[in-house]
Amino acid sequence: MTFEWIHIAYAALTLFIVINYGMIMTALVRKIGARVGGRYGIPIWQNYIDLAKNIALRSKITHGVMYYLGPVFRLTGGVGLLLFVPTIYGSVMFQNFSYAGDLILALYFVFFGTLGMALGAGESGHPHSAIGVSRGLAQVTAAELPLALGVYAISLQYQTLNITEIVAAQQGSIFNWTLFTNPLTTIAAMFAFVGTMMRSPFDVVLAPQEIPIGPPTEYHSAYLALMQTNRVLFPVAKVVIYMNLFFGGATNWAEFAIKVFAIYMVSVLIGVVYPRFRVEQSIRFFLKWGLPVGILAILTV
Amino acid sequence: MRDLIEKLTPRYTLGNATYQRADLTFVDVTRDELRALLLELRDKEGFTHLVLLTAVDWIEEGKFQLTYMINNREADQTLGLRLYIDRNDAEGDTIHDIWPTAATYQRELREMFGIAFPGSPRVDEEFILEGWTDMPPYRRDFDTLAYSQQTYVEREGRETHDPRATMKHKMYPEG
Amino acid sequence: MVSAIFIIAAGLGAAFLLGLLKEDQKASAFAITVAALGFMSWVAYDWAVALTTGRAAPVDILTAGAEPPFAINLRMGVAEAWLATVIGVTGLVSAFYLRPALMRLGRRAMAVLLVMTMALTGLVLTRDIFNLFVFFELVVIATGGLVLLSDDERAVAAGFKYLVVSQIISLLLLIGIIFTYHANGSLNIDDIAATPMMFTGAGLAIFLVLIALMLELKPFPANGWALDIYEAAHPGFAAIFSAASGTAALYAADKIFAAAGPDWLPLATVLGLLSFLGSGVLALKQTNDRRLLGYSSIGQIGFVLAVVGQRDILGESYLYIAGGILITHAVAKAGLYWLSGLVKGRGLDDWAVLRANPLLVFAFASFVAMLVGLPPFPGFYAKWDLMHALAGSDRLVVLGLILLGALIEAGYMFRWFGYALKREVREAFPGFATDKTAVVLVALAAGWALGFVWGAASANPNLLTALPILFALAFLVLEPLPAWAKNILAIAGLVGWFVWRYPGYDPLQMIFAVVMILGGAVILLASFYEKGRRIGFYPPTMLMYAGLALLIEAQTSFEFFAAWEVLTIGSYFLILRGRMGEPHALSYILFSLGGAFAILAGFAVASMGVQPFALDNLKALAEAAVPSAPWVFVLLAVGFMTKTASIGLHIWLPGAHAEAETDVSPMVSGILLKAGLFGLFILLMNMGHQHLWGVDLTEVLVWIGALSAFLGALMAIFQEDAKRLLAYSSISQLGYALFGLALMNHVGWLLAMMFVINHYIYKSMLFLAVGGVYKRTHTKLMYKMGGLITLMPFTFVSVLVGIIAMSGVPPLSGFGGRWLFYNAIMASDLRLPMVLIFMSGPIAFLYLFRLIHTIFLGQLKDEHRRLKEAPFWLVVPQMIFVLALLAFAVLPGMALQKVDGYIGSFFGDEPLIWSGRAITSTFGHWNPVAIMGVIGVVFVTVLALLLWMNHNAQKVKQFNIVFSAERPFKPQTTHFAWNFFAPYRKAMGFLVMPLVTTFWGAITDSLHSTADFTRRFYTGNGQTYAVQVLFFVVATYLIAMGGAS
Amino acid sequence: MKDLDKNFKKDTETEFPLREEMRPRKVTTPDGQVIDIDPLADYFCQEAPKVHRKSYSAIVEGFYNWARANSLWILGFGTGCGAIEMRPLMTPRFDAYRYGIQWRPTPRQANLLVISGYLSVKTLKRAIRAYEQMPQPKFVVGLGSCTINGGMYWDSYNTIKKLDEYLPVDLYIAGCMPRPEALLAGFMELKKIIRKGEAEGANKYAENFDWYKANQKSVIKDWDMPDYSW
Repeated sequence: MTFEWIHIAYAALTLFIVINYGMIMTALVRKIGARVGGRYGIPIWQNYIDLAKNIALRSKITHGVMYYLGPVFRLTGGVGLLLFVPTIYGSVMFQNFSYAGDLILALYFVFFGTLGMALGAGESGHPHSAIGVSRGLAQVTAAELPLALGVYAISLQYQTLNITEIVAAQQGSIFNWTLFTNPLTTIAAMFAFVGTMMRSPFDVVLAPQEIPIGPPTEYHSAYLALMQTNRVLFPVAKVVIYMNLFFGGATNWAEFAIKVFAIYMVSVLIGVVYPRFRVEQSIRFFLKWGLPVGILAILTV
Repeated sequence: MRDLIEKLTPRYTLGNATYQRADLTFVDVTRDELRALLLELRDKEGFTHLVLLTAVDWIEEGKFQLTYMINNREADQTLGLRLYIDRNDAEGDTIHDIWPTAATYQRELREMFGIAFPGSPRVDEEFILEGWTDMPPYRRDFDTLAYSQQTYVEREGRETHDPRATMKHKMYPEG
Repeated sequence: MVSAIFIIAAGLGAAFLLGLLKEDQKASAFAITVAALGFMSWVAYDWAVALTTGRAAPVDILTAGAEPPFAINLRMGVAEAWLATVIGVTGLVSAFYLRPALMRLGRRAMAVLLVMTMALTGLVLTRDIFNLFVFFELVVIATGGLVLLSDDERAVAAGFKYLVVSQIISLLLLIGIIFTYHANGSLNIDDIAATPMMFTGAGLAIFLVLIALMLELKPFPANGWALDIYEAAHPGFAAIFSAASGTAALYAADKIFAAAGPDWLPLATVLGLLSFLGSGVLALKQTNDRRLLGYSSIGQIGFVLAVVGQRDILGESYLYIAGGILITHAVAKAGLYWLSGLVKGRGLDDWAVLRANPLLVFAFASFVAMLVGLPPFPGFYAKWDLMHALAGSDRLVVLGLILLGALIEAGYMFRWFGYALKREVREAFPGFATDKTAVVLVALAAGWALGFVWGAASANPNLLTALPILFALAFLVLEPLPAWAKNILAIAGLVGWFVWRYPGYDPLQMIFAVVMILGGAVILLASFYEKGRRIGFYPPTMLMYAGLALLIEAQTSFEFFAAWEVLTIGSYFLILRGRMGEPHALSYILFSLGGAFAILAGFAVASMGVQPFALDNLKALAEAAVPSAPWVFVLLAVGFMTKTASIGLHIWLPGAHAEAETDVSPMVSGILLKAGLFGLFILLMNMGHQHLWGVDLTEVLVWIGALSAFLGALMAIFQEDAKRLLAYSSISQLGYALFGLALMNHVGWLLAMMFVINHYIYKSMLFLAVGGVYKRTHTKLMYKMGGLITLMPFTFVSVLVGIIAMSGVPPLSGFGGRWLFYNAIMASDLRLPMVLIFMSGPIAFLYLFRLIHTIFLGQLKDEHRRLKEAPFWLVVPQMIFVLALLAFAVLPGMALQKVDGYIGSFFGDEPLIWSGRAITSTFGHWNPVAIMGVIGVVFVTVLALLLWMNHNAQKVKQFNIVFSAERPFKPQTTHFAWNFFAPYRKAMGFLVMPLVTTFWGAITDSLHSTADFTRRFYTGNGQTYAVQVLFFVVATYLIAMGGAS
Repeated sequence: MKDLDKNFKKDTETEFPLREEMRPRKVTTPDGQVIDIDPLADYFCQEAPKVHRKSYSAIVEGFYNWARANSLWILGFGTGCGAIEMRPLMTPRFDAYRYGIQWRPTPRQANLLVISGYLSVKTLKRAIRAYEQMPQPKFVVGLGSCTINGGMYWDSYNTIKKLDEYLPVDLYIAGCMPRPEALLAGFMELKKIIRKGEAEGANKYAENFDWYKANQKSVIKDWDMPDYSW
């Protein structure tokens, strides 16, 4: 595939759909959580209001260039991640820019936003930001490990790194999904999924009362708006990868919506049940449980 | 408890013993014997715990009363040692080496009563008050109302009622 | 041609003449002495040249007009002539050196010196064992006399002990001679040779003669008496004692060994090796310079004795090898003793005064290099040939022990040199005596001249005619120039060499040449920063580059090894220049030499003694499945991996890289490490998969690579020192490269190639950046910095680009490496080692973030508020690197496509398809331009959006943070930096316990304690020494005879 | 009733010395140069707060105000005992979230500062900092009688008695303590004020900055921070 101008419009459309979907879905998830707790919960459009409110703030500060660029890196990371992965299988419109790279690109581009955000938070000079970054990075190194092994295992399984081809191989029947053809790998990858969704028990990075929400402590106004946008976009983009790799991908937007929601709920469900780990505990957890499953996965493929 | 006081009396100048409750006793001590007494009570008599160290301003007598309240956990006995020091030259002896927690009490006394404890750790640093320049506020010659009125702006129209009269009026309007 | 008998006659005659002079005619006496010595030297030299060039044939000089065995005969052959020259010249130069002492003691002392020289020459020339005994007695007496020249009061005692022991030896010799005569009927050596004596019967006779002569060589451990002489005697005499006496005695022993027949050679081998290793170990503990030199002398003589033991396999090259080592030793040791006379203190670190004269430092360095057997000195060529001969005859144990001994010797010599260069000068320095300095320089010149001669005589290329080396040596002469001028020359030289040579390179060589030669030139740009003359920087630097340049072009194993040694020496001196570089430079040189010796052994075994051995022949070796092939593989791989600092062999690296100077760190990290990779490329390219005990060795390498990558990264995240962090990161990065290489598939190699380029760029850049920061802040501890981003924006940019590239985050070039990595492992059957690599990737992210955060972000400190950007010349190369990284990120094909094809020619496959700017592999695809485009557009759009919304943001300062409603009051306590990854330490810290360091530490400790234990035998008591000698003789006899029966 | 000592005069003479870490000092740089550091000027932004105009378009401003009203982010900063009455708001019984009310841990992301009860001088200092660090527009709600007139701390030597002297208060909620229902009602009232565009406390603060500062400094004797904490 080569570049055509219309791709930009297609990409913008994908982005538009996914952002709105993410806004609604994350609000819905919070609402579900509230209902389970016996509360009414936030209005379903609360995310939009918060976004508008943050953009509407009048006074802003900046700590310097990297501080300013941090959220830009962050959102670029989210948008890029979405655009480097085909969203809807079989649709020409929603292949995005997946011809730029394969699975490996997606895997490593995840760090783009993290790095930028960490740098921005660092320049704010706030020790809590640095502590949050230190925790986040330390935890993610261990959490991503099972995913790396899982990705390796399924690339071996399908003998390709091309996401579209991996999705294609899972079509036909629900039992063609990697979830069923290679359950170990899926379990390994889901360790990483749960570990990187910033939900309990792996959310000590944010620790609101201890290190006021960690890295973004100093961010506000439009900076925060960009990060909020990313916060609804990025998990969806990440879920899309998992969906494509392990759950048969999506052939239309309805399937997309259902699958993304279902996968997202995995981390939510675990999050409401388990209390928070300290960083070294979660590192040990991933090394003790995630890593062996991952190793089994690559050995049994 | 009486036994203890009687046992100590020949060797220490103890006065004015008050047997408040079965498990609570107060007794006056002298400054030069305080340390030896505390050590003996801690090491021989099992009063291992310093409950509190506080002061009372006997402004009329020109004295501060330091109360060292110590506790024997096994015997469930509390003993309060009262020590009177001169109010004008208020200075106590630090006992932070006997109970490290005493340092905190002594810091508080230094700040709130202006009682000096030379040698106590960090005793001259600010403790609770920040930027305080007036006289120590727990001294009885410090009038908090007057200070408050002279310092803080009040809202117009604030009324003050005598609680007793007000409640009586509210609950029994007929009288 | 003057007959050789006149050497003896002149010595005797002049000594006699001196007796006729009046006591106060000291000047004339000295003149006569010098004239006689000069005459003796000239005659010997004349003969030597004539015999070597073939103008004259060896002659036997008959005395008393009768044929042997009825009369004594002297022989003048090539060996005799050269040795006599050495002895004569040593005597002559020593006379000048000893002038004050000789003038003080008068004509008798001069006569003794003459007799000494004459007798030593006689020892060399004579072919009669009784005559040998006579000369030997003369030497003993003369020695006893000359020892007294010293001012040291211990000298008398030492001389007396020497006489006591010598008489025992004489007695043994005499008895041996009597027995021999009884058994053989002749005292002529040639007659004895004609009727070889077996161990039976007459064996005892020849044993006694041999053991007596070997005792005269002061073998370990029966040598306490000699050490006292070395320590107490006047250095001028100690030089004679070590250089001339040792040489003569050794030749005498050699004559008898030649006569006794090959059955006796193992005795020489065993005793020689014992001496070499034993005195090496003991020397480790010495704190007195002369005693250390004494041990070294004994060790070296032992080494030559061991070579004598190999004369049966050395054939024609025997003289070249043994002579090379012997002469190098004589020159170096004489030079060192003379140097010691210039130094007042006797401690090893007292030699720091030498720094007052760079020429003397150069001399010291040259002498040390000669002793250790480094190029371009004769010892190097000799060792090379010796090892090949040993390998050719399967004497691998001897080979290993000799290399081990050489390594130990390198250990204490280089440690000493490090002291001299880095320790404080303790006392005011009065200046060096000119005449003594001149004498040292004569030895220096002689050493280099011999290096040239041996190189020319070698079957292999003469290193001193190699253009890059000459270019590097030229900088010695150019030292008086200012640094910038030398720098321009150096850069021009590098670029010029590259331009001249590159048309002949294949793509692999091309990549390495670009990195090493052009890359070196770019890094040298940073050196413009240095002011003044920067003495001692350019010669080693250029020597290192010369080694690298030659390494790339090496065709034969000799060229390769010589280049390897040259770059090792150069880089050693470079690393030693660092402020705290002394211990690290020592561990660097020891590991490097250990590695180099492994390579030497590997090549020697591979060639099976046949020279020249082309590197391509390794392939033939592998294809023929020779049993030794896996061992060659192991030896070479270990050698190369010491340079790449793979885990287990890595402990030299962090210190060496971290303590080096600002512009040296990128050289040794970005460039030097690649030499190891180049070697591994050559090795794997030629030998491929090798199996040992059923294990595929490349798989072992994969594991080592993976472990290095993982543990290196893990250790890096716990460093507080920025340069150490980068150094550990190098271990990790080269682990990746090793991993890629050892995967033995096309993409894996391409991955390694990519790492060669990438690691050079970003590591050089980061080292320069951190170096620039160090220049400004004067600290390398990261937690002491912080908030430098606004003050050093350019440096920040280069670190930022560097860490993005290094962590593999798209769109920069590091991602290409990761992409290739996945494609490479997909094509491999190995799975488990990948786990380690997967772990090390994100961990790298940790330490890189720490690097940029704690230095540039966070809180600026009081004392740094007025810092300026790093010096211009440090920033220039960094900006070049930034551009190169960006270019390489967008257009990786420019560098890699050719190499890809070249690697394809080895594997015969084409896994990558390069279409336009996109690359497609069997498994996936990668389009750098598209990636860059998408990211760029999104980034700019989002940024524009943010600017539109937040353009009016108020710029605030560093304490305007929401500090839980408190007010920060101290940048130090507000900067979160120290122990940055504390949770990681809690979870994974057990993995970075210094196991390897402990292991190597235990080895050196045990060597030292052995030395301590052995030292107890050296009581300083004459009787003990005498008894030791007797014990030694009896023990040797029992073992030797027992072994024979 | 308490007797008032007519003779008591507060000490107005003694100045509290500037804390050591805030005093100008001399520092030696790594190059050996000696430089002056003025912590207040070097480490803190010295700008005064600005008055921010409303949007040019009334419709946009109306939309913004609607968003602000429906996205009230409260700074989780309990200044006094009233903080305990805030907790039930998060529980199923009162569930403030359904009104778009949330708690944020950092002032940078909060719009609403609830002074929950008595404010000692020491806490006032922190409250001022927290308030100033919040981005505009920002709202202050005083909770309970202590913030209104001192309440039971009317004679305390260390507690302010009239919050609006020191911070621009948009709304008081009376009571000691006001129950969560009262809080909710108060927040609903605040929303109305915001919707009407009358909650311009931040601009008022900027306009009367000197007056507020004078009041603040009259009770905080150890003023050792910049005038406006950005």
